Amino acid sequence: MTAVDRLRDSRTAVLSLGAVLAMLVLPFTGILSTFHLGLVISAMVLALFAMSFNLLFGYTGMLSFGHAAYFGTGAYTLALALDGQLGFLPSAFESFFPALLLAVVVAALVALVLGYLCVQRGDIYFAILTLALSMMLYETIYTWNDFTGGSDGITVLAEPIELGGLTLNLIDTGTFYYLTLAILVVSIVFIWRLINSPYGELLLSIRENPERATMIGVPVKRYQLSAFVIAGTFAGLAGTLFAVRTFIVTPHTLHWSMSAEPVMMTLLGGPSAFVGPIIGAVMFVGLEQFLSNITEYWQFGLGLLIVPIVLFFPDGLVGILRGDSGGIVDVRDYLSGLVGDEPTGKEDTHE
Amino acid sequence: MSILTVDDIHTYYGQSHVLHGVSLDIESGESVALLGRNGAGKTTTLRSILGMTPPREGEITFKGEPIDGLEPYQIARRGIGIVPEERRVFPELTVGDNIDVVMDDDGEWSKDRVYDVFPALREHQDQLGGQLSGGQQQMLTIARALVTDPDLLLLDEPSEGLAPNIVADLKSLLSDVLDTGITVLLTEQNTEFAFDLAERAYILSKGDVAWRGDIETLQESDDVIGKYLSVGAVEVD
Amino acid sequence: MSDPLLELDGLTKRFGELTAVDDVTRSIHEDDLTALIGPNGAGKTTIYNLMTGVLSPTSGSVRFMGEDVTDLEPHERVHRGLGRSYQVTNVFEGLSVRRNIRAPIIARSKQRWNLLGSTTEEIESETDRVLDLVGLGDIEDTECSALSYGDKRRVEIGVSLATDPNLVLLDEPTAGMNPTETERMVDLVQNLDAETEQSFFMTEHDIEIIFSIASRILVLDRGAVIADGTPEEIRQNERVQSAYLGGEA
Amino acid sequence: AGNQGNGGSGTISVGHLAALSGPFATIGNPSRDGADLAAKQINNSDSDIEIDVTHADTESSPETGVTKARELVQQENIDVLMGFGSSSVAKAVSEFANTQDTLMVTTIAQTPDITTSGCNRVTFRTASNLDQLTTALAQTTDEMTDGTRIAGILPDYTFGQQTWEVYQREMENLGAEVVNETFPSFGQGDYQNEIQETLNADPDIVYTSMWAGDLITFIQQANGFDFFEQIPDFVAGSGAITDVSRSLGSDMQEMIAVDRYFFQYPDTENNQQFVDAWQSEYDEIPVNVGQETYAGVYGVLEAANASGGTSTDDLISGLEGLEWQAPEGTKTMRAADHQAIDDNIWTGRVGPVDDLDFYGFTEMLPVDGASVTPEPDCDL
Amino acid sequence: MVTLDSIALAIVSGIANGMLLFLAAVGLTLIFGVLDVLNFAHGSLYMLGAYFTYFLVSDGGLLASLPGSFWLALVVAPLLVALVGVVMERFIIRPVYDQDHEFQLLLTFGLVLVIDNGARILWGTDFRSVSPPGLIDFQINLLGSGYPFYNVFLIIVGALAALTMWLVFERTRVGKIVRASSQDRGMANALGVNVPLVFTGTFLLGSLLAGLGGALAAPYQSIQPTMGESIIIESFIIVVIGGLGSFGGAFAGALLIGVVNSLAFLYLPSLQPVIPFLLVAVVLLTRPAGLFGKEVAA
Ligand SMILES: Nc1ncnc2c1ncn2[C@@H]1O[C@H](COP(=O)(O)OP(=O)(O)OP(=O)(O)O)[C@@H](O)[C@H]1O
Ligand SMILES: Nc1ncnc2c1ncn2[C@@H]1O[C@H](COP(=O)(O)OP(=O)(O)OP(=O)(O)O)[C@@H](O)[C@H]1O
Ligand SMILES: [Mg+2]
Ligand SMILES: [Mg+2]
Repeated sequence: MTAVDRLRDSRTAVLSLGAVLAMLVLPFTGILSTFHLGLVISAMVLALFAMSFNLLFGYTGMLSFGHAAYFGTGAYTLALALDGQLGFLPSAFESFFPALLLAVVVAALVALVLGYLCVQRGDIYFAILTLALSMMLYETIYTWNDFTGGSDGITVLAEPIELGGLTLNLIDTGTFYYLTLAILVVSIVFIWRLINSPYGELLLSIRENPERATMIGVPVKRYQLSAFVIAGTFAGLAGTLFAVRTFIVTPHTLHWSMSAEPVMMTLLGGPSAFVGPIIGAVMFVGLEQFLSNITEYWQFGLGLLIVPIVLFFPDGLVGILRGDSGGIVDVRDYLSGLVGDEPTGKEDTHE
Repeated sequence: MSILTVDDIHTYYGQSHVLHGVSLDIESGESVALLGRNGAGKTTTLRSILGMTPPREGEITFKGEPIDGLEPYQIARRGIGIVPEERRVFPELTVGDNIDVVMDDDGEWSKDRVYDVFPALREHQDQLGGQLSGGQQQMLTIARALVTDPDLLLLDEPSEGLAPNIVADLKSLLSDVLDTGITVLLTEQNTEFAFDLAERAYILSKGDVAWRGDIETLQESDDVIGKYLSVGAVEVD
Repeated sequence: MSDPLLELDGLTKRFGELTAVDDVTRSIHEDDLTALIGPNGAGKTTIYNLMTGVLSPTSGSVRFMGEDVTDLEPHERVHRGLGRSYQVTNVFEGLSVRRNIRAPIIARSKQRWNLLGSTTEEIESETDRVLDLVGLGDIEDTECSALSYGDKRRVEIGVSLATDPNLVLLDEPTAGMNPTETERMVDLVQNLDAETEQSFFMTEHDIEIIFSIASRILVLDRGAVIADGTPEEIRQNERVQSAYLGGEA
Repeated sequence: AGNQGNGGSGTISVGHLAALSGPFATIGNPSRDGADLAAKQINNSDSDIEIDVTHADTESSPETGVTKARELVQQENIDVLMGFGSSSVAKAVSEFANTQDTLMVTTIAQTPDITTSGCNRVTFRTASNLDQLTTALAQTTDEMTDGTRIAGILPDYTFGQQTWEVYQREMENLGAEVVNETFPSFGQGDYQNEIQETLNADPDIVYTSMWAGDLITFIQQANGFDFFEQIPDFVAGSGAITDVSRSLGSDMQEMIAVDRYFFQYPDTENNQQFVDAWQSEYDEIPVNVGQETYAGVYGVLEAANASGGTSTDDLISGLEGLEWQAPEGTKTMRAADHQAIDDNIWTGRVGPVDDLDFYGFTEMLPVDGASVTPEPDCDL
Repeated sequence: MVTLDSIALAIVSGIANGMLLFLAAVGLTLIFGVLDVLNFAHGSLYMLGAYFTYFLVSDGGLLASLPGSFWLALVVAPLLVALVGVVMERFIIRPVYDQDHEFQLLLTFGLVLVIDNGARILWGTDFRSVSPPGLIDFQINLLGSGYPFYNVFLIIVGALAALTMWLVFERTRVGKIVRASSQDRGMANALGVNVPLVFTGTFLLGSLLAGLGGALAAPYQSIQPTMGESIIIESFIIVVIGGLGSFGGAFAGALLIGVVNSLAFLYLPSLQPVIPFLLVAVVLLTRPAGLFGKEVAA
């Protein structure tokens, strides 16, 4: 490790510690109302979801377009367990933490089964397979009224938890804020370690060139599957938190449009940076809140924003902050290209 | 009369400045070699000429008219053909279709004529380009460039990956091509091949022209060869 | 003679009508630096693909170090000591040179399932060793996509060597390299073959290189082995002259 | 939220939540207009209580619905949540409202759940629900037709399944038999198979609870098969046919239907005033959900007047057992389950009506709301 | 009770529905095949096709007063959509030709939001419908029961479109040039092919087909701003089943979905909602490049 690396590492450490401290005191500063604190919770939950997605996309090169399947599985498992509908399980699972554990395990198992099928194919076919399998799950839940509540869903009411004399009321915004924060921080540390581990380095090699990775002895599919399961697990975890906040779990949590959210957040934030998905999630929640208060056509505004961001800043917000121009096209070139018939300076980048 | 002049061009890949003022001057009917170590900028020079990576500064004139700022296809249509470095055949077209799509019907080179030069292509004419062996692909790219009926042919390491007998054939083919009056600008690592074919050479080093002159002079200048090409050291036996 | 390193038995590959590899039965020994030559389209790359498991044979089998590997996945063959380089450069474009070399080293170590730790010193020093070996130390931090063709080819070779193979299949290793580098590559291969446990099996169209370093040459034409012998024997062989060398040499 | 009592005067702020975008906006938008009109009238009257309405778009998603509800309650400090186009949004917001001790008045969603198994202290519905509407429709079907062979074409989601359960049960009790049932997906787009199979079964009555876009598509395609010439009676159970009729124009078909409200009924002064007010405000005739939300706002006002306060508790106690006048007639809020009972449920035969450029009731057979309301099934 | 006749009828219905899906999807496969761009906004173009038709033929519409207004609209609406497509290509999609699919997907997803919500702002959320053209609003006798001729008309138009496309792309030099450009645009460009023109032309044709699909759907389905979102996923599935970029594939994929759906209706109604997804998963796992996709060795 070079001196520069070490310096960079310590800077990262200081920055992250600072961020965590700031988040810890945030509720006490009074800057944010209960409602806005709630938005921060939403952003944190979605950030976790997006990070789990980016573990696949940014670090293993797999565009999952069905990531909501695991998010939704986590949410449904929690809802069913809390609702006491999983009669074959001991009643202990009707309380929050055991139910959460169960939900995460079930999400991982579903990811294992579906992932096994998905990793058989690469590139765009992988994306379509993930989409198709998640939509199969969606349709099943949507029509299986008796067990899943069909399109109406299942309401989720997390009873207060007794924890060694302490009562955690998850309905309380402050309490849930700290719970989410704790889960998020632990997950971030885990994922950070993961991508910087030898294992993570091999994931990168798969992202770059799966065929070559095989030829250096990487069991590519097994790695892809393991990353898929890990990503699915975290997505499931995010799903459980989401369920508690929404008071209901509906099939929409598995719909492709839900899968599109982490994709959008990650690309908006910047898939090449570790914090990209987090920034993207915050930006997304903020934009939605901001725009939807101005106009009921807020998605129109969102679309109007996405287009230039992708065109001019493909590295997302992180890219803009870093000051990389490196757009797919340069704004000036683009504009001059519109006026004259000058070539846009686009290079022929074969392969 | 010069067919191509490249005047002080600067070319970039994104931020990285690769060509630092390369100038070339090529007479009609000549064959010129562009030599230099890996990474010297040979390929980039060819790509600049054809507008594939347009230079940010400098000027390129072909047949007396400036061609910078044009799209590659416009430049190509004025009479420049290219054989690229990494055999870019159209992988999902058959050999025959690879040739058909770029064929200039009024040109000198017919399909039969290139098949006569490369019988292997005739044999595999219905096979997909992507399923050819490396060497077969190389033949196909040369054939494909010829049927566009170019006045100037840019060859980026044409002998790479070809069996010795094919290299020999190629050499005589290219001499024939030169005899028809086509101008050739080629890059080569196989210096022997380049020496046999070219009349003049430019040596690039770090994106700039480091030496220019006749092939005979070059063959005698051990210092230049030693400094920029180090031929000879490898003569085995 | 030692046990053969690699044995091909009746190896055949057909693509539709075309028989790219036609009933090849040969073995390759550790003591030799074996070369595979033949005209374009003879089937050399296809044989490599069959040996490494990228393609599965229409019939026949591949044994490596005494074990039948015909049905093994490519990565399993790599773990048993079979490495390869590609004719068309095939590296990890978006990663630095160092990471390119380090990946195969991790892949063959126990560290490969280390999910949460850091790379060990051993891995780093092994990476340094391979970088030095192929002379890429100065540009270890450069991203491969920004390298020239020749440099990429060296990374390509470095990556195959980093898998620490017993047998390395080199598909035209010097293609596109300039003479100095070609010479260095030849030296490197010769030294490694002589001094380490690594053996080489290479294809090359630069016939002078082949004659100077190979101890045994297989000549392939239309998928079949038409000659097999020492460089001298091959030089004399008339069929080889007409099929491949084109009468000069 | 509004739990500080302030006598019989002051302002009640209503947070109106409905789908204002997406396919469900055809319901959400009139609901919004209903709330606005009621508030405007009340504020212009000499009532001591002012109504202040804020709107938010649920985008038919419970997630967005709850977020907006949070914003309305925690940020805007509204006193009453009202509206709710889809069942899942209503259920989610109902749970949320309960945790916040905020009154929630459902004026649109038809799901029985929120006033049965999922009922709670703060949740009320001021409109008839799916159970009541469908039972009424079954009775009317029986009155108006002779046939006994029924076929069902039901959208394959909770609403479709629940309506069919009720309709089938009621019809069987009345002596009919089910000869065929098909479950097209929501938003399916092609109904040729359903049409052909239904025709093959040769039923006397075809029942569907498809609505809006799906029903339009179905009718368009069924027309191609001369479906309606071959089926003696077609029964539409979604509770809304005006928008369908408007879109289809001359391609619309006659049918037996239930509507939560149709502007020509009842023929009372009260209703006429409402229709006039709506027309002068919006330059179009009022549709069912518009009237329901309008009535909901008045219900809340009456509750405040009755209990003399605007705190959540006041409003709850005021609403429980309340009888108040809506354009469509008297509504009675049953205390045991917070489900309103309408005077009349509007059922009858729908067809071309003079002076209207869309279909109206050619034959109206109102059903007494109380007669089709099941016993309370709720544990408050 | 499933009779032979009902099976035959179900198959015909499946084909008619499949043809509509084909028209909706074929432009997607064309644009992907040639430009290597996954156009998420393709469904929105389809939606525009339906809306344009509605506004041309409905009361007060531009063509409403003319005789045969529907037939005119069938020509004019797709052309208008093609115009929108060309503008989209020129200003927004062209710069991302060389980008990863995910960027294109996101960019065109942004376009979906803009177009669909733009339609909402312009035209509101009310459902619209178009009456079938009188000329073909009759029934034919099919196995003893009446069958709408409009559905037969869909089959005819779909088949004609497929045939024309096949002829153009497989049998003409233009087709070869388009395919060459699609496989290596940089190289084709360097060899003298006017690639920008080829690409714009392709996008125009793809949009035109989407517009035609929408126009034909107008008398068949209710029209609403969200109709594009529903068709796009189905279209993705069709083109993947057939093999991305293959016309034959899109044709076979659409008919397969249509027919299998119909048969599932008879035999396995409970599986019907998952059928398309099940099909695509099975096809991808057994024939990775789709039914008609070609596999090229690495
Ligand atoms: N796409 C690219 N992005 C960034 N840098 C590049 C790119 N392609 C080439 N370069 C850099 O440009 C310089 C010149 O490369 P070029 O390919 O022109 O060399 P060359 O003389 O053709 O070498 P070779 O003999 O290896 O083919 C090299 O330093 C290379 O690293
Ligand atoms: N996937 C494929 N499908 C059909 N034919 C193929 C395929 N791959 C290779 N071939 C054919 O098999 C033959 C052998 O090809 P191979 O690549 O093994 O040749 P090679 O000896 O490596 O030649 P070169 O020296 O030119 O690289 C060639 O005729 C080639 O066209
Ligand atoms: Mg080069
Ligand atoms: Mg080869």
